[in-house]
Amino acid sequence: MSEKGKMKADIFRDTIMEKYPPKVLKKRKKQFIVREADPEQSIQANVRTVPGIITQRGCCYAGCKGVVLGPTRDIINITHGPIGCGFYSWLTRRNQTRPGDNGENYMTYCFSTDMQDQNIVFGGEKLLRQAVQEAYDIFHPKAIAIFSTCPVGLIGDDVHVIAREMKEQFGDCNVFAFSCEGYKGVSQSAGHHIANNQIFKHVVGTSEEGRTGRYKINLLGEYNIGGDAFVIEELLEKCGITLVSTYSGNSSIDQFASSHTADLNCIMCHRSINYVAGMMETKYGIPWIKVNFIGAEATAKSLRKIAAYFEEPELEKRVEEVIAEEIVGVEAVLEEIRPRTEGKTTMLFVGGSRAHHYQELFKELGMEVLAAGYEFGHRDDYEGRRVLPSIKVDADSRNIEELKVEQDTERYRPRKDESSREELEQQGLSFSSYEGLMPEMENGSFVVDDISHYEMERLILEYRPDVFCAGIKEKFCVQKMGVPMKQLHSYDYGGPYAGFAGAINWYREIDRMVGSKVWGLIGAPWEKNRTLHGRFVATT
Amino acid sequence: MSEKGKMKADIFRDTIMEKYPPKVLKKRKKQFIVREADPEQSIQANVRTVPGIITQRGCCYAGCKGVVLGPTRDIINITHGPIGCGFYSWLTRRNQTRPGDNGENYMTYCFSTDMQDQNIVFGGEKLLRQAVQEAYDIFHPKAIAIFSTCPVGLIGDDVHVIAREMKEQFGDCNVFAFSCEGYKGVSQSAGHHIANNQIFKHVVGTSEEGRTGRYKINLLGEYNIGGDAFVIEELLEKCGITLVSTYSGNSSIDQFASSHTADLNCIMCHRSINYVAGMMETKYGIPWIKVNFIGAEATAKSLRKIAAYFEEPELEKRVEEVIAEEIVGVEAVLEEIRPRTEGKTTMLFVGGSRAHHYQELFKELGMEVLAAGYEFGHRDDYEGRRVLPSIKVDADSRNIEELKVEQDTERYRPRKDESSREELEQQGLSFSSYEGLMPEMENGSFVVDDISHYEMERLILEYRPDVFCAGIKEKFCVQKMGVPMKQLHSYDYGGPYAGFAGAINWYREIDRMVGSKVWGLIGAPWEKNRTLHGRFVATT
Amino acid sequence: MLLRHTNAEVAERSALTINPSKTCQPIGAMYASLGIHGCLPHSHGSQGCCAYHRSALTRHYKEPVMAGTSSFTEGASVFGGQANLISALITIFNVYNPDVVAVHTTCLSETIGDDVGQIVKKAIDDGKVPEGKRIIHASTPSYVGSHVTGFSSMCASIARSFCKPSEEKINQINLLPGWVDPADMREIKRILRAMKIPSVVFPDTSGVLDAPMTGVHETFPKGGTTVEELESTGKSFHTFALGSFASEAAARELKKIAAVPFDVMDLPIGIRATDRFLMKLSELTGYPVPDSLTDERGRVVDLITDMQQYLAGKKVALFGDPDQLISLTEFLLDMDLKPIHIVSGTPGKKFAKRMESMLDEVLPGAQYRNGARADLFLLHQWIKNERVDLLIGNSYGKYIARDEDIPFMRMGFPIYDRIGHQYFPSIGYAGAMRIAERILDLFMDRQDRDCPEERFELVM
Amino acid sequence: MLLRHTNAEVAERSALTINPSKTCQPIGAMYASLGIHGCLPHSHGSQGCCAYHRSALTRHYKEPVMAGTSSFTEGASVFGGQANLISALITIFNVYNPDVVAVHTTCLSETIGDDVGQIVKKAIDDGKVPEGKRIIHASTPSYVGSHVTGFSSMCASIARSFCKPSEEKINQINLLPGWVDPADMREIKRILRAMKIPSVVFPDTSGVLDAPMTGVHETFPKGGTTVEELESTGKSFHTFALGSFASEAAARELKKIAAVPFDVMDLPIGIRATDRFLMKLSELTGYPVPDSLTDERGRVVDLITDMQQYLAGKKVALFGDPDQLISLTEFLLDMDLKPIHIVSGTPGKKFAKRMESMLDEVLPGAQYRNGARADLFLLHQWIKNERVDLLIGNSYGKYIARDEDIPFMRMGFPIYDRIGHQYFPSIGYAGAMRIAERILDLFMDRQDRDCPEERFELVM
Repeated sequence: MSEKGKMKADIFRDTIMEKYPPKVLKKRKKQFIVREADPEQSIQANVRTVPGIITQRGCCYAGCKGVVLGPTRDIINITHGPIGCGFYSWLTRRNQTRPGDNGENYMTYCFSTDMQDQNIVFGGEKLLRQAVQEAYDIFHPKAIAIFSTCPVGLIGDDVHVIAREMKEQFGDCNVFAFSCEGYKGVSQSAGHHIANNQIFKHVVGTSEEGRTGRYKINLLGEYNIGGDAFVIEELLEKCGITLVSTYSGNSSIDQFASSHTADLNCIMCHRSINYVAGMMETKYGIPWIKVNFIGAEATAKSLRKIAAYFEEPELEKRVEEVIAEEIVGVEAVLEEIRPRTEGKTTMLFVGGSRAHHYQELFKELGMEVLAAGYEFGHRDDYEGRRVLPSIKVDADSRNIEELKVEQDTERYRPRKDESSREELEQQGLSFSSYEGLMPEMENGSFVVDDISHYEMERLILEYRPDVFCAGIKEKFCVQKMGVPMKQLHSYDYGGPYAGFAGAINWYREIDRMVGSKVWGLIGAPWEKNRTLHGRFVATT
Repeated sequence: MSEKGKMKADIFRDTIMEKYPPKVLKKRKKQFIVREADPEQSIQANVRTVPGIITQRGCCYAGCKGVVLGPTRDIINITHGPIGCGFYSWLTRRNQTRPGDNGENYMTYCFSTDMQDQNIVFGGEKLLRQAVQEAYDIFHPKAIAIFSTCPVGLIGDDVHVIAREMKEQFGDCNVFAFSCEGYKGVSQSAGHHIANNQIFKHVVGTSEEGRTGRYKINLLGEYNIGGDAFVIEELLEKCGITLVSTYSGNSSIDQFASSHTADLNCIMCHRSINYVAGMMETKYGIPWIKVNFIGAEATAKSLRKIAAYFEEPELEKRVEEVIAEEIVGVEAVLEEIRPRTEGKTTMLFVGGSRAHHYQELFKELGMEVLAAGYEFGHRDDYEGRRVLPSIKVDADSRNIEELKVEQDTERYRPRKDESSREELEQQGLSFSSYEGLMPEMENGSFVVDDISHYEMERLILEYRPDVFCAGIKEKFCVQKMGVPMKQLHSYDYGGPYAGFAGAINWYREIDRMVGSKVWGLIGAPWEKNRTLHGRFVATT
Repeated sequence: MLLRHTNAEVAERSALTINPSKTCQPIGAMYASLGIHGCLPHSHGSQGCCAYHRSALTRHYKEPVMAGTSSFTEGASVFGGQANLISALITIFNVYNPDVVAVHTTCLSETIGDDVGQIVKKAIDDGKVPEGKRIIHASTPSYVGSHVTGFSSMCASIARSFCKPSEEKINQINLLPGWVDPADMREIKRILRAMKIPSVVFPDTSGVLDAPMTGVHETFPKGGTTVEELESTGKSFHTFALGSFASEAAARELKKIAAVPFDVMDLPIGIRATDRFLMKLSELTGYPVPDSLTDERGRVVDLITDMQQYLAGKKVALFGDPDQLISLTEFLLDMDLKPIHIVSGTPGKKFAKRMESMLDEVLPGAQYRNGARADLFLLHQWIKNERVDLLIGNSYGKYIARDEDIPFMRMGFPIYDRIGHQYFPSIGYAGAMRIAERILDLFMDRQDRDCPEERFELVM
Repeated sequence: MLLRHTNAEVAERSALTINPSKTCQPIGAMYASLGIHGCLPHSHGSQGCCAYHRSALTRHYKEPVMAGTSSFTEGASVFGGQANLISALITIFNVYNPDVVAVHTTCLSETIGDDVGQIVKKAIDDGKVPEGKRIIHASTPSYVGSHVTGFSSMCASIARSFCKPSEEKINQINLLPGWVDPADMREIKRILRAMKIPSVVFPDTSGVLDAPMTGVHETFPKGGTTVEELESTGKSFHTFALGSFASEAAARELKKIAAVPFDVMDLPIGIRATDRFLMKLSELTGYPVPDSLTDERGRVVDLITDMQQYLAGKKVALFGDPDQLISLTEFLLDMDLKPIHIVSGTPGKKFAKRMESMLDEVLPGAQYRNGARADLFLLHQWIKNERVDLLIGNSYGKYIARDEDIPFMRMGFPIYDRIGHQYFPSIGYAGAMRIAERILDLFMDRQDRDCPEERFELVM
């Protein structure tokens, strides 16, 4: 963007901020920034949303049950609370799942204790115990998870004790609980953390029977929206890389249990899953790297990273072959489509990774990202993990348990010794590192954390992007303004968009959106030209 | 019906006739009679419809192409004329047909020369020749039939010469034509006769490769509406009776070609097909009897007749076994349903046989037939074949060719000698005989030939039958009067109603119709009670 | 396979029509006649014609269709149908007592050259027609044009018969809705009411072929354009003829008789055709399009933009009548669908011209044909060569749809096997909404049917 | 199998709800609030509630759903949400400037015992609420009742907040449409207009949740009942509450405040419920039911009598909200269908009482249940024990429908995977027509799909 553009952006930002009350303005200004050349530019993130501002954000329960645990097929997830939370998180996230070998798949089910007022008054523990028992009796699942909703914490039901006791009682069924009450933290992000903790505590390392293979990895933070994980699974398979577990798209509890047997953790969505990666490194010695399978180039790069890690020419060769093979189709489609998308613009406000990852795909289409930001990102998601030490832990974050993890006395096994790790880093493979969204953003573009509805509208009115990306709540507001809108949580029920095959789907989808004639139907001719030339004999 | 009922009927009949102009009145009175005890009571039938009277009747083409030839699967029926006639007779008669062994089935197709004005002016022969050629080239059928519509006869296209020439030219495809212009005769009936003639002339006896079996019959006048013929086929099979051909439900041209190899002709619809039966008897010596597979008792009776004819105890035993087996289900259903239908009333105005046959089914349900009549019956269909000699051939009938048929010098073989025939007749098996509808009708009921719309409405208004039977044109007029109406041409897309299985279907159907609550929805409450008790503060 | 003999190899035919996409004139004339209040259509020909037409219209509308016939026999066919027609008129007025009898000819009476005008005149002269009763007639030979032509001819006859020259013009328009269903005519009247434009809509089968169930059969239901209204058409300020194939002829008659200027417009199927219709109404009358209609429009556009991903790029085959197909093709294109195979049995050069201008550039592979042998056999063969995602047409399309397993939307005439067309309009924005909904339902139902279980979507 | 773990063996459950047929109160309150013009609903609780409710409503309506949240954190949950709500109000009035803010509580704010009335009073007293702005509030704990209860509570709050006592009564009725879709509210207004009855319909989401596409996003679209109208409810002559579960509470409030008498009537789904509604309207106002509505009625009855053979005896399973299910069950019975399995998650004894009176005698085997654990798992098990020909319910029914290969009609809330419900009413005679058409389409499509080729029907 030009310097003039940058100036305009600054003025625009100040103008729209004017509408806020002073306290809100002060806060929002720190979260709504115009990108400067400064590589150290900072943003405020993971702070409370100003009440009444109309936010995109959801709650802790949504992050825990909805996002992280939702996609695992063979856990019976019981929502402990009034019916709503279970209802809303029932099948609304499009985590595609095929039944595993044992045929277990509870993805299409919603289980709830449907708490009533007497449970609020007298406590819900008895109800919960009975519900867990009924789930066990009817389905005989291998695991039952309990998710606490807002009132549960307040009335003091001890879900963890119940879980432990029921687990012992059943003997053949793992039961564990999540204190993921909606009010915890400031967004879904708290829920991710809680999910990470409990899965790590109650599941990871409980089985040594993982998949065997030469190049064993876990894929972390890939939730198989629209079948993304299927594409990646296939791609890794083709390269000869063994996927021990995915957190948590198309996953099973056994995969989590044995995930510590992998030799590398690859993180897709850093925000939602980096805790597990960190804890696995500490406890079992598995290094982690950031990968991204969104975008053809990003996919190629991520595959090469994995190959580089294993330092086997055979693997590197295979990966290059696969890339070469896949890229043909990608380029053919790009060649057709790019002339129609080149120079078009977009904005992305979503999640904690996608607003970053999807920029890859837009760039491949020659489209410019005018503005982007996360719904529940932290500063490290924007600025990179380097800022972690400087992040002040506030009251809201402090309430989320930070697990104390130590080396497993028996199973800790560093996958790389210090020297080979350093060598790899020198060759450009960064471990435990994420650069964040900020470096992607052009000078003069906007980076906005926890964007408010009002800010979104103003941005659109001012810059009229050709495609806008956000979530379902924004979808029709944006489209009412005549701008095609792509959901990046649900993919608008399309996808997959991961890997090479997914990139092609995406190119076609964006081509459709920017090329559609339907937007030309907006506005009746008489609205455009209100002068009527009536010739009725006499006016009546 | 009581004597009082009879008097009321007489008065009612005279009253409704009053509306007619004198000439019409005179004519209609002869066709609209109140049944008397007199067994010789006569009715006028098969006469011209008074123009403008709103009749149920169709035309000669409909009787020939639509009724008789329509159901045969492997003839390509080309309508020679403007597009309409072909279009309207396309799939509208529900002759169910399964493809035969050779997979040929043109039932779903409509073929037409789509005559244009230049063809009317300059003649349509060239067009027809080309159309036949194209049909042959594209489909290579075993037979092509040509049907003339109104203008064809007037402009003088010689369809028969064309047919003969094309047949010779092709060598492997029988081509024949029907001069069944719509204006011929007074109803569909003329078309039946023309169809009988041409099929007899061009097809019957052209193959000796019929089905083999001990008890070989043809079923004449069964068109497989709603799958009736399927039921009968199955029933005969079960009894061990071999069906050489059906005229013409679910039939093939090869069946017609070898139908002279059967030993008995069984006539269902006397009106439409008795000509073929007569001609086959004359030429090949095959006797015919009237049968009726509509109604459980009628079915049993018809099976017994056939068995009696063949004079084989083995067959008679088998037939009795089958009847005994089938009647169980019939009686069970009747027992359930009859209490709900007993005493209810009906009227039937349709076709040339069904208004008679279906009375059997209504009687089994304990329902009374208040009025009945044919759309295109002749006097013999009402009064029995005994009146044939006394029927005066009028101008309209004279125009329909009466084939001169003689004994086939080689193939004539009387199936029964005189004495055994007489013996059978003494035992109650009547040959070449049909008693007609009249004997079915109670004293005081109405028998109406070619009923007009006006007469129908008056009958319904006066007697309000519980079910009314006629055709599609009447369907919704009757229902608008709040009376459930059953189509007896198309069965309202239900059926089959033939045989024992069909009878059960019928009982259930009539039970549904007389028991439905939907008729109770007619009339809004405010129409029933127009007094309103408004309490608005002030009238405005 | 239901149509097991249809193969993919398209052979040019010059004489044989297979599975037609049209029928003959008289049925159109009969339908148009039913749109006059108190009118009994009368078929001057064999009684089979009348029976066929009544049956076909009844099956389509599931309603009584009353009509008389001259019941020609061989004698009448040779000596002319005068006696039959006069006899018919006498019977009709005695028994059914209509206000109007609308006589149309058939191929038979046309071939023998009956002069219906002459016969009617004789009937009147001979005092066979009661005072105040009207007899109108149209020449509708089955061997010219199609059912649409017959409709057009009877509309022209209605115009010719009732319109009176008038110097005085009033704030009223004539509106010729074309061959559409009663719900469509009702919708047109609703639109005109919403715009507060006084109008004579004719023919108008609403209230006739969608008569309520009352427990009484009215031979002449309360719907239909009245004679009084028809007689006032000459005073109208302007005529709007919707669909050139069905309505232009009548508009020309009105102009000829009473110098009423006219516009021939596309049938308002879809958004832009409706836009043009309303805009023209507004321009000519000076009456604004009310917000209620603008909002209706906005709702359809909203729906289409919301659901565009399910529509875009899907291929469609369609058949039917030209006025409908022209507007529908435009609407499909507007929704980013691809109408690639189009046939209509009705002849007329305007069809190809319009299709050409809409399709040749944006969909180079699209095939369209009308007139002789533009039939369903051809359409089916085209489909076998290039598969489509949707088939649109009358009930006969169901055989192709089942054989080829293609989602099928019934639209056009005749629809024998479903209800709905009688009651829900397909014109105007309301109709566009319904069409869009139905197409979306078909695509989504198909997705729900065919997708693998893991791709089964709760939200769409 | 999508629901592969559902078996036919019905085990009584006392604690575990599986696949609920209800959701929680606040979403109903949010929906009701959207039916006030210029109103911003506000969720007093965790921001997840608001996000979930906005998402669910958006998925159902494919429309923007604007609402605020108090964004509770752990601190607020411990110390109370007063600061959050006051801060929210300040922000809201600064940024979005609604005329009305409608606050509803959640399980969280209810459990901690926030007194919203008190907080709002404080905000007003402290001058945080601009002049002329209104804040209303309803208590909607998620652990009581269901989404229907929440809707009812907010309706009662609207009544309580705006209705003024009035001695003077005017020729106006209050009409509480219940939780129906915008198209239904539009249809109710059309009926009242047709009857020329002045009315205040509230809440009224037409024009709000079916706003036209204009190229502009209006935070407060032009629909919704205005404050002025709401303030006049006390002057109304009478209140009609449609559906006791959704509307009775508000009617009682109006009576309490302004002595407006009321009738609670069934939701006018189907013919007889609509009959009773119109009859009562007519009786009370003295205004006759116009012929146009009588004719509409006659057309539906006509359709049902014409097509009765396709309906009679077919078995149906249905689930949804009680007001809807009660009327729908009656309508199904009137069409000779057999509603044999019925569940609703919403508790309330009236449901069983009504079902009992309609079903126990005529359909002795029929099963119905509402309230706790009357869920889709149970319904599915019932279906496995006695198969049905049709399933009616919200989008979650599609999993049962596909597994069991049962024709499925979407009706109720939420419908996430089809459009149509937003635009076409299911109430009144127009709605009855649409319901009948859809059911018939499903049965006929099934016949066309499954029949052997020789029984494939052109005419139905």
